[in-house]
Amino acid sequence: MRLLCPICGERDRREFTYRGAAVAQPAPEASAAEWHAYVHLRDNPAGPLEEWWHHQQGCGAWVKLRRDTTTHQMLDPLAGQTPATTAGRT
Amino acid sequence: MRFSGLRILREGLTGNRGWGPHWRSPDPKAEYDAVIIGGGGHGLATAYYLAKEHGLTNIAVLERGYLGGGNVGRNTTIVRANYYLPGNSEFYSHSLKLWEGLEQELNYNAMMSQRGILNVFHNDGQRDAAVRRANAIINQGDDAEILYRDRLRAMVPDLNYDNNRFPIQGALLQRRAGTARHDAVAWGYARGADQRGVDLIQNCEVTGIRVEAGQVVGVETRRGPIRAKKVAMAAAGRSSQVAAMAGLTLPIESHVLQAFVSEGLKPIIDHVITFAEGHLYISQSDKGGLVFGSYLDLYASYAARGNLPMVEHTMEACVAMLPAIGKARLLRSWGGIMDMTPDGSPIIDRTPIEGLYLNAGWCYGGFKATPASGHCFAHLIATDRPHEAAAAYRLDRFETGHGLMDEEATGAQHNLH
Amino acid sequence: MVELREKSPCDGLLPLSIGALTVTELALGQVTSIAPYPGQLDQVRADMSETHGLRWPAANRSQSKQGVRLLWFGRDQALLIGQAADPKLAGHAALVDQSDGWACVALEGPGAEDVLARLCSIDLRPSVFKRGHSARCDLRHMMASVTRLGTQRFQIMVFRSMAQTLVHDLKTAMEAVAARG
Amino acid sequence: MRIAGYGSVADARDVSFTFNGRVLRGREGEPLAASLLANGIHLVGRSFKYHRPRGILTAGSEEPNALVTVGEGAAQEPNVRATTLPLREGLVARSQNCWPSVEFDAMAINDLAAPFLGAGFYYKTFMWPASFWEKLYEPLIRRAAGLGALSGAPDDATYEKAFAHCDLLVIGGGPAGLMAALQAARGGADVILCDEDLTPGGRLQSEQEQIDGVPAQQWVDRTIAELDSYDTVRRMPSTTVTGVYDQGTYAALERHHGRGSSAPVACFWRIVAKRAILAAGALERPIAFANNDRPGIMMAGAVRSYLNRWGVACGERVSVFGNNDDAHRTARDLTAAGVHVAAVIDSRHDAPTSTEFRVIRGAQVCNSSGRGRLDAITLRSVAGEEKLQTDCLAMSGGWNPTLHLTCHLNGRPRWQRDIAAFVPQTEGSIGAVPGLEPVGACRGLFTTAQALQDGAEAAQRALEALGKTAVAIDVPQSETDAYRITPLWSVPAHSRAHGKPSGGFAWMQGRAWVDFQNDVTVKDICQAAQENFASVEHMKRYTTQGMATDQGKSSNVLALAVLAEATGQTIAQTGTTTFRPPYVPVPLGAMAAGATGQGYTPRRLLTSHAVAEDRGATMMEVGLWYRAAYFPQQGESNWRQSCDREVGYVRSAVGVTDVSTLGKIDIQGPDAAKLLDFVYVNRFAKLAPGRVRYGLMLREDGFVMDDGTTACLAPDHYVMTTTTAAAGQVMAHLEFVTQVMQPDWQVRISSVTEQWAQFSVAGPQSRALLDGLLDGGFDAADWPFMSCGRVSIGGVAARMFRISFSGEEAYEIAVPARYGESLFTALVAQAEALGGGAYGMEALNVLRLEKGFLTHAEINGTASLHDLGMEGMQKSDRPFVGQVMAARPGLVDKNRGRLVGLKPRDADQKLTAGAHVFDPEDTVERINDQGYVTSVGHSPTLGHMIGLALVSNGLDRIGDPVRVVDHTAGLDVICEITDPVFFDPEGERARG
Repeated sequence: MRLLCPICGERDRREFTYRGAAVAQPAPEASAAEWHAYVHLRDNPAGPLEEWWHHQQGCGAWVKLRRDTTTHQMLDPLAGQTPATTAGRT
Repeated sequence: MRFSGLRILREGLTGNRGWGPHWRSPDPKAEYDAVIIGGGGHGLATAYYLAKEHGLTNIAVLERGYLGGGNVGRNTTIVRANYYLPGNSEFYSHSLKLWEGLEQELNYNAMMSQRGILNVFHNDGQRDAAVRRANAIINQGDDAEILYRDRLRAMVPDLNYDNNRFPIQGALLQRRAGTARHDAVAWGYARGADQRGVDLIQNCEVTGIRVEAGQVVGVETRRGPIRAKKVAMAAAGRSSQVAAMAGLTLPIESHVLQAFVSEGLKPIIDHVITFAEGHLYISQSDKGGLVFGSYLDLYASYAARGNLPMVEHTMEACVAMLPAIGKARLLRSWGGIMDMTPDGSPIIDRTPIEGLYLNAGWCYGGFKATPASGHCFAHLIATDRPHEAAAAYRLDRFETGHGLMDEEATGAQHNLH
Repeated sequence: MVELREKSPCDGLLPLSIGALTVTELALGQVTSIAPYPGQLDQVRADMSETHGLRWPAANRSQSKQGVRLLWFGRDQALLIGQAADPKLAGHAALVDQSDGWACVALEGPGAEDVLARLCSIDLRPSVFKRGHSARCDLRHMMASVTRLGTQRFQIMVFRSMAQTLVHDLKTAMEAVAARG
Repeated sequence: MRIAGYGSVADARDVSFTFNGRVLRGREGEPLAASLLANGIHLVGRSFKYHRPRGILTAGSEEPNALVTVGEGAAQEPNVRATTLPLREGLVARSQNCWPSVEFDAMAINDLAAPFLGAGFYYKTFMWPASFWEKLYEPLIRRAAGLGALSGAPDDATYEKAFAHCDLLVIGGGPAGLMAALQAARGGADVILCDEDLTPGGRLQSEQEQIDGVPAQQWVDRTIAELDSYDTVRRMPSTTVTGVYDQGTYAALERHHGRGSSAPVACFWRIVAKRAILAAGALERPIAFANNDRPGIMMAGAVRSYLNRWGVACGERVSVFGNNDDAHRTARDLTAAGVHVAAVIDSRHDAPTSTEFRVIRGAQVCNSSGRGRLDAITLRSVAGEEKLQTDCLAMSGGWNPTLHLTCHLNGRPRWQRDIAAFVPQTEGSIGAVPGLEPVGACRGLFTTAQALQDGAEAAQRALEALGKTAVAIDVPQSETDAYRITPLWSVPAHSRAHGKPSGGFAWMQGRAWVDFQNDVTVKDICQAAQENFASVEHMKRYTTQGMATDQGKSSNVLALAVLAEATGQTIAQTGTTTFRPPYVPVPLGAMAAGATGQGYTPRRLLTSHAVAEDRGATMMEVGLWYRAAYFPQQGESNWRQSCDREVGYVRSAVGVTDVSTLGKIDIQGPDAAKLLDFVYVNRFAKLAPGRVRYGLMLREDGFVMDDGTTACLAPDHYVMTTTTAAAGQVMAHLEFVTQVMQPDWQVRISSVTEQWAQFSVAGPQSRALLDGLLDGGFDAADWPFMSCGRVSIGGVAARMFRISFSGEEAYEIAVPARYGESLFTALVAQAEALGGGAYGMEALNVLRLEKGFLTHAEINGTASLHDLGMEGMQKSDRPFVGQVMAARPGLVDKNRGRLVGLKPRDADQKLTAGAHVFDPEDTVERINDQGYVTSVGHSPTLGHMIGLALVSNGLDRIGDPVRVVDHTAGLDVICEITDPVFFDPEGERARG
């Protein structure tokens, strides 16, 4: 499996760690029920999924990717963005 | 038809023409007292115990593909009761007891082989955890022993004792644990359920769950609608999709776990052996193939196949721990889809919808759980009360924080269990 | 007064020669990690150009001028090598001394690419990974930085504590390459 | 029998080898199977279940029968296919799965019991009595099953692994693959050409064909020469592509034949390709007829391979049985070589005839006979049955495209009726491999002309997809004979006129093999169908068809066809066949290259490592690190004595230990304090420069992730320490927080764990030590407890932190790592001069236990703040990670296990970690469990063992007795619950 790091380009999956679905984080003052949903509940689609990968053995960026969980195909590769790219993409 | 050696003798002498179907292939009826979604190990076992223990025989198992085609047919066949947290302890203990009489109960040889499992530890921290676990197992009433290096070496000489990156200190041994012939478990339950009148309906995908006024009333299937007062979901690997048909979002993420088998070899590994470093587990089937695996691929997936990094990790762990098997050859690899929960333990519970029951979230532990899962789920469906051995498997534990069973102690990230 | 003696990360491990391939330790001198704060890259770029006369490197690239190098080292991060960082840079970036954190070696000779191909999953073809190109990547389970210094010359950096493993892995790979003749 | 003038090894060196103890001669480089056949040996092995005599069926890696064991001792390699093992001088091979010999195998008795050992028999018996399964039945089955044996010694071979990248991967070196590679190379693509065979040409090497008007081999040679002239082409012979993975990643096994003894024997490749062309050819399939497994019965194409490629005739009087035109080639080539062809039996009434050999049309072979080797076959036609003397039968049931790799991403092949075979699904359909295009025979185009054209066109499309300029296609002239087939799957043992046989002996006589290695017969499949294992997946699992080492390469399609016949369905209705990686079995050692012994993971060594080893320290693994456990001295006979002494250093003099493995994270920026406040449960905003604070951080689920100290070096500059165990996790967490959760905060983090060597100097004499160490001496008044600052040692700028993990006055000194070894040496020397010395992990653990400080034995992933007695640290006025989830009722329940100390009532009593805690009056069973012991140690300071435990409602039970039971250690003691701090509860010593 190869993942597109927006900074390093396509790299082997072995350089990344996986966090899971990219679920929007509730506000700090959100209810316990909202936090519960954020931490535990998953739509878990058989199909496109937005998810967090960490290019830990590479540039260190947390990368949000869209991938089809039934085929492992990467979707919208250009949508792969580091959330907080301040500089690196030149 | 009852199976026996005598029967084999008689059939053998008359051309093996008398064998009949192990189960019927009925068409679905318009209505059942209960339907079970999923003809895997757990669904079939549930049907069997519903019929046998609760007298519920007007029921159907609806299977999308063929019986036993899910994880019961693609696992590493390990059976054990060596959990350490309350909730899991009593459940897997119950399961192991059911395993022990399974062949006679089902009149089907599932080849439950109590060859013993060894959980090898490599450092003091892992040793302390093994001791804690061993004591929990014994306190539950099951068997456990701690073997230190010399005794372990006498029992299993071919491990890497002398030049291991993570030296082997000892192992937790559970003698009553072992392996079983996975397919036969599904088939045995199927045959037992069929004999008691349960309709096992293959190629019958459920496409909808019908709910009226908060009460389940039936399902839609590729072979037409079926009315039912109770609907039980036992579709691990696809639990989220099935539950979504009833509008439920589960605390589950689906992951692929690869398994591996080598070419046939004369006996070289007599136990089930697991290693704390590398998460490797390995045993040898009766046919001679080494059967092994390690971690999940660690990304969400519904494709029953994996990728090379975890393949390579698994092989690396193999030769690091068992240098004698370097020349064994990998014959086949495959993947199964795991319902991963936030604490690594399963769910057997009612849902907010009346008459809709959930059996899901088996993570790595589904195969060994098969008898108790069926037994306890049947109890819940029939009585609307949890079986005492599965009372901890509540759906609301993540929200309340009460009774979490995080055996791996890695927290609420689904893929880390 | 106590006298402290220096010891390099690969002390006693290198140099190493197998066939026509060699590995030697590279002494980098002063190494400073420069990590601009969010949104501050343009300012750091300007400061860098003004103070060190170096261009901020694009991702996966390195710059050098008169023995001073600026090596891209990860997301929004570069290493200034061979010169102390001008304090002015600290206004918009985190400056961290990394002079002792990394083992750094040069792998050189015909087949150097083949040696690295036994350790790293990145595409090292000369048409893709050219002189001056640099990658943060996995090197047999180690976090590494690999830079092409020449047609047959690479710089490899891993954590200092892993120097022995790096040399062992390079040696194994060099032997395998040499065995093919 | 060798045929003069035939074969590519005619000029090869004559070498000697040993098979089953007999010394024989053969030609170097030819497959062992060819050497055996040349020596007239057909009986090579025994089958898996019935131990039937078996010969050589094929000439390739798909071989199910001729598996041998090669080598002895640690070099012993089981299950080697004789058909692909190149012969070398001194090769020692032997038959396996037989005893005492392949000729007389005692287990062949199984074959006599065959009527009772049919499909799934074992599911129906061996159940009584229950305990006999493990004691009797299973050991018997295990001994009888299996194939070859491993020696039990560590594998002596070395392997390598490598990565490669290319534009186009061509899989297969036959006409289609060569043509594709050539076209792509001409178009300027970076090409990797993998060929399972050592020599190029694929099937062309086994046929008598012409290309461009010259013998095919000349065209092959010419093509190879051109390919080798391109820098952009990498040819990889002896390399089987074994698996397809996502995004164009392919696994391949390269075998190195006969090189130096220490050189790797194989390389496992990970090839990344933008596009791929699969030109894997096709595999011939057998026909099921009674006793079709007899040695001497071979695939027709294999007989041609041995003749044309290796110059070996497989018999003196060969017969051919087929249902397609291709089978006739075998007869033609044999006749041309002067080998007698007894007859060609073709099941088709419209089969071509020949003037050179007898063709019997519309006939079938229905049985064979011979002891250990074929001597006759029985034919059946409308004319009745006829017995024909023959010593070799070449059979061909048609060809199956080698489409295995197209299934690896869950692709399902589709049935193509005109060639009676499965072909790969089209690109773009579900499960198809993106970017992989099958060409030639592996998609059912069986003539050479089609293969060449198809290969070139696919390469052209690949060039386009790669954005390369296409060049004109120039395909040479070649064989265009069409392939015609009329399916014939199985031949009944008895003609319909005779009626069905009854049981017993006649039943046995009628067995026709489908899966040769796993001994699955037509009868087994029919029985499976009869028992309602009618779906193909059920049939396979019930009969074990396709589960053998050949993964059903020769049997899958045949089995499916037989099942279709048995269930009265078409093949398309019955299902399809699929394949899983690897295509051919791969040695574990190759996929794991480099991981044996110490190579399994990187080793992280401290700067003090060599000095510690010189001092005799026992090292222990902590994650990837090695740390000194203790430093034994003369006269000490066990670790406890060393540990007690080292604890004494710290409590009464001064001890030195390396703490560099703790994670050190540099945090800088105007928002640094904000970040600390966000990730720690307690307040950091007001931490002043020069001060250090202890902090706890939570995971998002509210459980404790880690603890450590953070020092403020300057208003926007901090250095955080983590535990050794959690360093990586905390770093990834902080990256997530700064990149994802708070991307705008002006703060950056970087790991400085490796930059600084850090040593703890602990004990009442630590001041004295520092006074002699620091440039300009030491004044304790400048260094209050939990302070930090810069110091100079021998002119080297260093950092110092007054923090304590032992409860004594203690300092941690950090220097750039290049000085680590030197500083450690100096510190130990000075400590020894003050009556102290180096201490290791064991003493460190006892020291922290005496103080009730936490490690990951307590922060064990399931502990909440509340459990650790730390809930009071939480700030309430600002959010922090995990805050809401930590407040869940289940995490603050008073009956949760809470951290307490344990001390045995009897001071001599042992304690063990992992023991469980009970009320003294309760029985020891799970339902009464009150908690467990997390850590223990012998406190030389207190003179007894102490422990920490998580005990239900523990903090309300201080002073209560509990029963502590460790069954595994025979321990059952009464302890008193205490405060977790055993020593100096006021902390006066650390504050000095």
